[in-house]
Amino acid sequence: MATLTLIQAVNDALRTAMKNDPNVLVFGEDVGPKGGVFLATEGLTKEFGEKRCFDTPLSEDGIVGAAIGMAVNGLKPVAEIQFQDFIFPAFDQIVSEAAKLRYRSGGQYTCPMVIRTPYGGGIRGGLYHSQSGEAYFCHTPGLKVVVPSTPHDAKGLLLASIQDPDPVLFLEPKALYRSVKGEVPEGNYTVDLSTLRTVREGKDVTVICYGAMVPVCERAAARAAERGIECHIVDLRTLYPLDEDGVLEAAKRTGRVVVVHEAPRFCGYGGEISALIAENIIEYIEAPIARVTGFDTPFPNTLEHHYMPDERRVLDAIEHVAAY
Amino acid sequence: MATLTLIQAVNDALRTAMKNDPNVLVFGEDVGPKGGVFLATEGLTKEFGEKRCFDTPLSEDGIVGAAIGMAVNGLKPVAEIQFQDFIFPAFDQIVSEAAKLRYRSGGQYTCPMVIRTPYGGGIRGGLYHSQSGEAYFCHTPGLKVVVPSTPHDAKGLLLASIQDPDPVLFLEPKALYRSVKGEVPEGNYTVDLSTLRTVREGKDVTVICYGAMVPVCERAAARAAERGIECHIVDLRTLYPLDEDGVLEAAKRTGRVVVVHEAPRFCGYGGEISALIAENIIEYIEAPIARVTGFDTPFPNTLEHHYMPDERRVLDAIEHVAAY
Amino acid sequence: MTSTAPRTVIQPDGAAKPRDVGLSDKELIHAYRTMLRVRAFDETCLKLQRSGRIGFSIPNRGVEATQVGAAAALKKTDWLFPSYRDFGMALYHGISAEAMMHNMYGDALDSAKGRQMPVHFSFTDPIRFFSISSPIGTHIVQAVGAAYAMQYRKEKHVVLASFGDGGTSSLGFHSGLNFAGVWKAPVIFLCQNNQWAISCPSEKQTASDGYAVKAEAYGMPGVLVDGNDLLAVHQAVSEAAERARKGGGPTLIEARTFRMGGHSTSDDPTKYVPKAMVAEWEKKDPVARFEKFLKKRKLWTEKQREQWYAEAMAEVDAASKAAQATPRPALETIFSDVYATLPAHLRRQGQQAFDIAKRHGEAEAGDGAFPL
Amino acid sequence: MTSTAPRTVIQPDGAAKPRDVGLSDKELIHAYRTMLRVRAFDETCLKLQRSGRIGFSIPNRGVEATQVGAAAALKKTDWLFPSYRDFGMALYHGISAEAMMHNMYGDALDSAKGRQMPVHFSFTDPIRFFSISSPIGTHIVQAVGAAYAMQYRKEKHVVLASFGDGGTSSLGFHSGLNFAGVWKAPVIFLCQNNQWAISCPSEKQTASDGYAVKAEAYGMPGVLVDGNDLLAVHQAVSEAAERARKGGGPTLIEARTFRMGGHSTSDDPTKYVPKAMVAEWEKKDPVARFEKFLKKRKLWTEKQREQWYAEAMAEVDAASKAAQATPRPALETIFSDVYATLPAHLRRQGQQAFDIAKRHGEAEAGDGAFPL
Ligand SMILES: Cc1ncc(C[n+]2csc(CCOP(=O)(O)OP(=O)(O)O)c2C)c(N)n1
Ligand SMILES: Cc1ncc(C[n+]2csc(CCOP(=O)(O)OP(=O)(O)O)c2C)c(N)n1
Ligand SMILES: [Mg+2]
Ligand SMILES: [Mg+2]
Repeated sequence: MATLTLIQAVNDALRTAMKNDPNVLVFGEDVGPKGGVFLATEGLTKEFGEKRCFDTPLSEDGIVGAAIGMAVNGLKPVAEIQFQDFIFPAFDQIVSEAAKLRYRSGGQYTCPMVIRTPYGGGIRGGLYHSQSGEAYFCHTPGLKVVVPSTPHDAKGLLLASIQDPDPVLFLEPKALYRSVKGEVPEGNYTVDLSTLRTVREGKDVTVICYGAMVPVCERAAARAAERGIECHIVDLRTLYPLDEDGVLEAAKRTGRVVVVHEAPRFCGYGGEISALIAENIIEYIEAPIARVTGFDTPFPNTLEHHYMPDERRVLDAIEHVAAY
Repeated sequence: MATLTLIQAVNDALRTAMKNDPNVLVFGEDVGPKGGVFLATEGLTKEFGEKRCFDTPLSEDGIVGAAIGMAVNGLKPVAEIQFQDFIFPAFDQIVSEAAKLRYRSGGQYTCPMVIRTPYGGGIRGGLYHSQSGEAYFCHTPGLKVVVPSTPHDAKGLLLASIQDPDPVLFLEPKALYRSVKGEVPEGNYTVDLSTLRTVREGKDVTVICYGAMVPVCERAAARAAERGIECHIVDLRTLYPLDEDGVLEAAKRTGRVVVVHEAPRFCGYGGEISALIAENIIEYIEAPIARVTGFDTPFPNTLEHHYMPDERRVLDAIEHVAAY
Repeated sequence: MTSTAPRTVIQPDGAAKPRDVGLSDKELIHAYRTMLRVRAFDETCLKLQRSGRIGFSIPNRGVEATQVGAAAALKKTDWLFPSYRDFGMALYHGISAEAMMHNMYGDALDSAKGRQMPVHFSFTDPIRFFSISSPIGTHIVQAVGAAYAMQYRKEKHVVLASFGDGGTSSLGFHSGLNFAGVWKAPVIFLCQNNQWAISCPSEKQTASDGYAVKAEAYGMPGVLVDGNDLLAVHQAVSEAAERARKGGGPTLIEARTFRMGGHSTSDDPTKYVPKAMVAEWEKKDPVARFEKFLKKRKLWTEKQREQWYAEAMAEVDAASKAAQATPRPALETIFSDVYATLPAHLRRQGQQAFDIAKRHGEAEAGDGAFPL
Repeated sequence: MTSTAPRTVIQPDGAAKPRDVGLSDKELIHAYRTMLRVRAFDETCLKLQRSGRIGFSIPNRGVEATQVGAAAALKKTDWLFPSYRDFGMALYHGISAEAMMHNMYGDALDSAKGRQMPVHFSFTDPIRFFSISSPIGTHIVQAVGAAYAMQYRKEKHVVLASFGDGGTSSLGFHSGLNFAGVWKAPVIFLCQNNQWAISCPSEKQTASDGYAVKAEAYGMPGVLVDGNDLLAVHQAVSEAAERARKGGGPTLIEARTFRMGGHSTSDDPTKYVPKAMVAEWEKKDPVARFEKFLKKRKLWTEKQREQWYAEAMAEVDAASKAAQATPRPALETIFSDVYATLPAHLRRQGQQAFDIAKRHGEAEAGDGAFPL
């Protein structure tokens, strides 16, 4: 097993998938000779040729639309959107087309494809290089939405996504691209797309998070532990369809819940988690279901450190629900 | 006061706004000589000329993009998107541009504009003429999202939206276009964009709804009343920014809450309502916070009557939380 | 509208120029009978809609030659990415009127399982007739992806993407033609310029001199053809297909025609279509034009026509009766096909739907157990 | 790439053809000095980025003549919808290096209040320099809406929308040019074809024969001009502006030039730009070319250049120092300008942010009371 960064694990997953299946193609803006703006696709054009890893014109609508057609006709496209902020020109293709094709055709046409894209803040990218748009996609039946937080999961979830028979949006926490390292098995393996991961066990407060917020929550939990509060952290990994039983199970454990994400709060993904709990197991709940999220504003630039949930804000919430 | 249908009230609002302000323009697909596919714009080209009410090419991206430019340069565009299902090609313009312009320009450029569009099921429109996409937009800071449920509110809220300094998405419940009638004052008046409307007072169960679900909930409440359960119904009207105090107030009244919408449940608007309550006033809550929503599937055609929340499903939920 | 005249094959006197029209007598008759079947299907659907049997239809009158001429240039191994107004392409390639009628009724035998509105067909056999979407233009770029797959596997097949004049303003048109140009993908873009996008006339749709000229923006040939001339459309599509099969890349074809009816059964065209325009195009009727040609080739008589039309009507009638006798789709079709495998939350929601239906004695619920 | 040769005004010997270049000596010198100021600003930003003072910049070297030539054709009452690589348009029209530098630092005096990345300028004075967005192409169609407003009010102003070769693939390009054509809107589309969209070369961007030919698809004139020839660009934009002011509608201009640096400070162009290509374009340097012309007109000496360049450098240095001395934006700028009026939920969230900042002793929080 090699120790890889998260971005190296993504690269490894793509290479593994391309080796195993000649129908796997990788394309998007600047993914060819340049290797992608974050180097996720480095070396792939050289190794697999430019029919299999190539640059496209500057059109996300085109990238996703063409990927759908390829998938319908037997290929396994893995399209890159350079930043998740730039996925919106492809919104119609994703929401109206990829997500609904199997359904509307009575199962006659399907589109097994993956859209990979870096999301989230922490690189001083301002409004348009920092957003977390998961809630937009998790409200769209027919899509799967996956977010890794470790190199191991990044590779295993990406390989599972590529092998999945349905369209998967694979959101990569760019803040973790080079800041986390971990052991990554060689060759092909998959991480199941329907179960969450328990990051840490604890009896006092359940913290529900994903992506770049996982290490933030881990740090907050470490500080809470110093104050005698034991957190139970789960990393959702697959946001949609969600491992609802796993979430309810984790929430029941402590009866006190904090949900954490970077995206704005209103109508964000965290609302669904709170609602699920309030709808199904309210009798177990002993405190307000707290959310720690980005503010309900666009993403700022210079002051992004005040905007993004950090361990201080998560800790505040943990203490609040613990003390309730 | 005239008695008008909801669609007539919309037409009346547009005519009133155009009369009062020469900068108000109406455009979109088929809104000119044809008067719109639902006749919302009937007669406007004739009355105000084709520089003020006109057909555009078939591009929602173009309609909204151009509207932004007009708004930036002093006009008051009121753009129509023929069905809300067709708004997604304009998603980038709405979410990345209209919603963020004031913020990103430090307040130097703004876009006071309205996008009107019919939403929701009930006309046997299948996947693409039935959707309720409010949650996509309510997760987007900088936008306002408004949904009327009566002719009176339709006119007053639309006039308020046109006068608002920020971009407003105005979702019209097409199922109610001709099925509800009501008294509508003549001339200019506005309905405030920041307060919900109490539809019915009651002490047992709070029902939170909007748009086409309001009459459904009213019917369910009437049947619940026969069984001795008194519902307190609020019509949110402005979904974003939400009258949060009003919602919490209404929920506190009964401690038992049912949230109703047509859109799919997962990450839907209802989740935010549940989460708000579970976060802020959980100590008042005496039952699971129930949601009655569309299923987490695309919108079907032949079986739409099984898909859409109806008074039976709402009543089930009311009885469930009342008995808890 | 355009300064250039559209290509034609059938001359005013019915003669073909060139004489070799690239279709055998058998194929010519099949093409003709297909047009009659389109008319029969079209007229029947309008009646069914008016009588409330079906909810919606899309008139095809006036554009039959474009659809059938284009379809006749394709093989069964090619793919179609059609629009909702392409009855003729389906019928030409052997999709039965009954299969189509099940879709119009949205019944249990509809290949789309009653999930879509009428005319949103989806078939895989005997030709890939791709699932029609309501959003305009999205399929144009998808067609390019499908064509890329053929190119990648070195197949000699082509894809035909069919769309309207309004469709050229869509995003999928721009990205589709752009990508196809760069990739030299084996795809034929057929713009059926029927002069209207619902009520929007071409001069409000674009300022360009017709639609074929838009090809230059994407580095591909653009061909303007008389859409009411079945043989001219066939010729243009055949040439484009041959070029594409040889690796010569995509072509944009504009078939200039006219939508004789309303946009749909919900539309009243008298509100916006000038009467004189309708009268003018009435004279150019594509079926009558083809009859003139067939007659000159001694392949057609008035009597023969009557018989064929009666056969077409009988076929469509039978199809409609069959669909009418078919029950609604089963309740579980609301929940299936969202994903390849039913996820847990949909199983729960499905069971809930069955419980309610059962409680209210609705037939679809059967014994009330969710069957998936 | 294109078969047609781009229009030029400055001849190899420095002479202008036509002799009357449409700019006074004073304007010529202002244009020249603006190019020097672009260079000074550009080079300074690259240094500031390398030393970690600012996070990001966008090299402008090589494209100065296109920017400045185009800007010189506009009046202060016209509007600019620029791209992030348009330093010259801002500087030419009197936006100060200091105002721009506050944006590069994202400080409290940044007109965008430190919310955007560097180079995402937004100004209203002395010219409408519209707020730059990162998403490519969205502004192209917005520019058309702004132009419609001018037309509607019967103003004789024009809008210039500036974008790159990559931008032609965007949705906003297609809808923007299409709407402008139909509306005959007073807008000039300036495609700065610098041959690259980050690492994507033009032949992978489109199969068309250059970008000017795309005009035909939208029924407007397309003009190909040498983008390294300031006077040729000025001439083409002036003609287009004049036509637009007279109600003649939009024009698409392709200015063919070359991006001499990387896409941005995050980019390493040696990975994909052929060396020979850089060498070839090095010889076509737009500043040197304009100097040749000025020299022939006796408006330029080497010494004069040095002085002007030193002045430009001093101006930019001072700007940078001023920005560096400016504090960060106030904490409340996270919450203001989302709406015209602060809604209740943002007031609550803002107060929360202030509470935390105060508790942790962070300067921005002041006394911890949310001031809005
Ligand atoms: C994206 C989108 N916007 C709007 C509509 C509504 N609509 C349905 S058909 C149509 C006109 C299409 O015209 P055209 O492309 O010329 O095809 P035709 O109907 O004439 O065959 C419109 C505007 C839609 N289906 N999709
Ligand atoms: C919609 C969108 N997709 C992708 C990007 C990332 N991106 C930023 S600049 C750029 C290339 C732009 O090239 P071009 O239009 O030629 O302008 P240039 O940078 O050469 O001036 C890309 C792909 C973006 N900003 N917006
Ligand atoms: Mg048409
Ligand atoms: Mg470029």
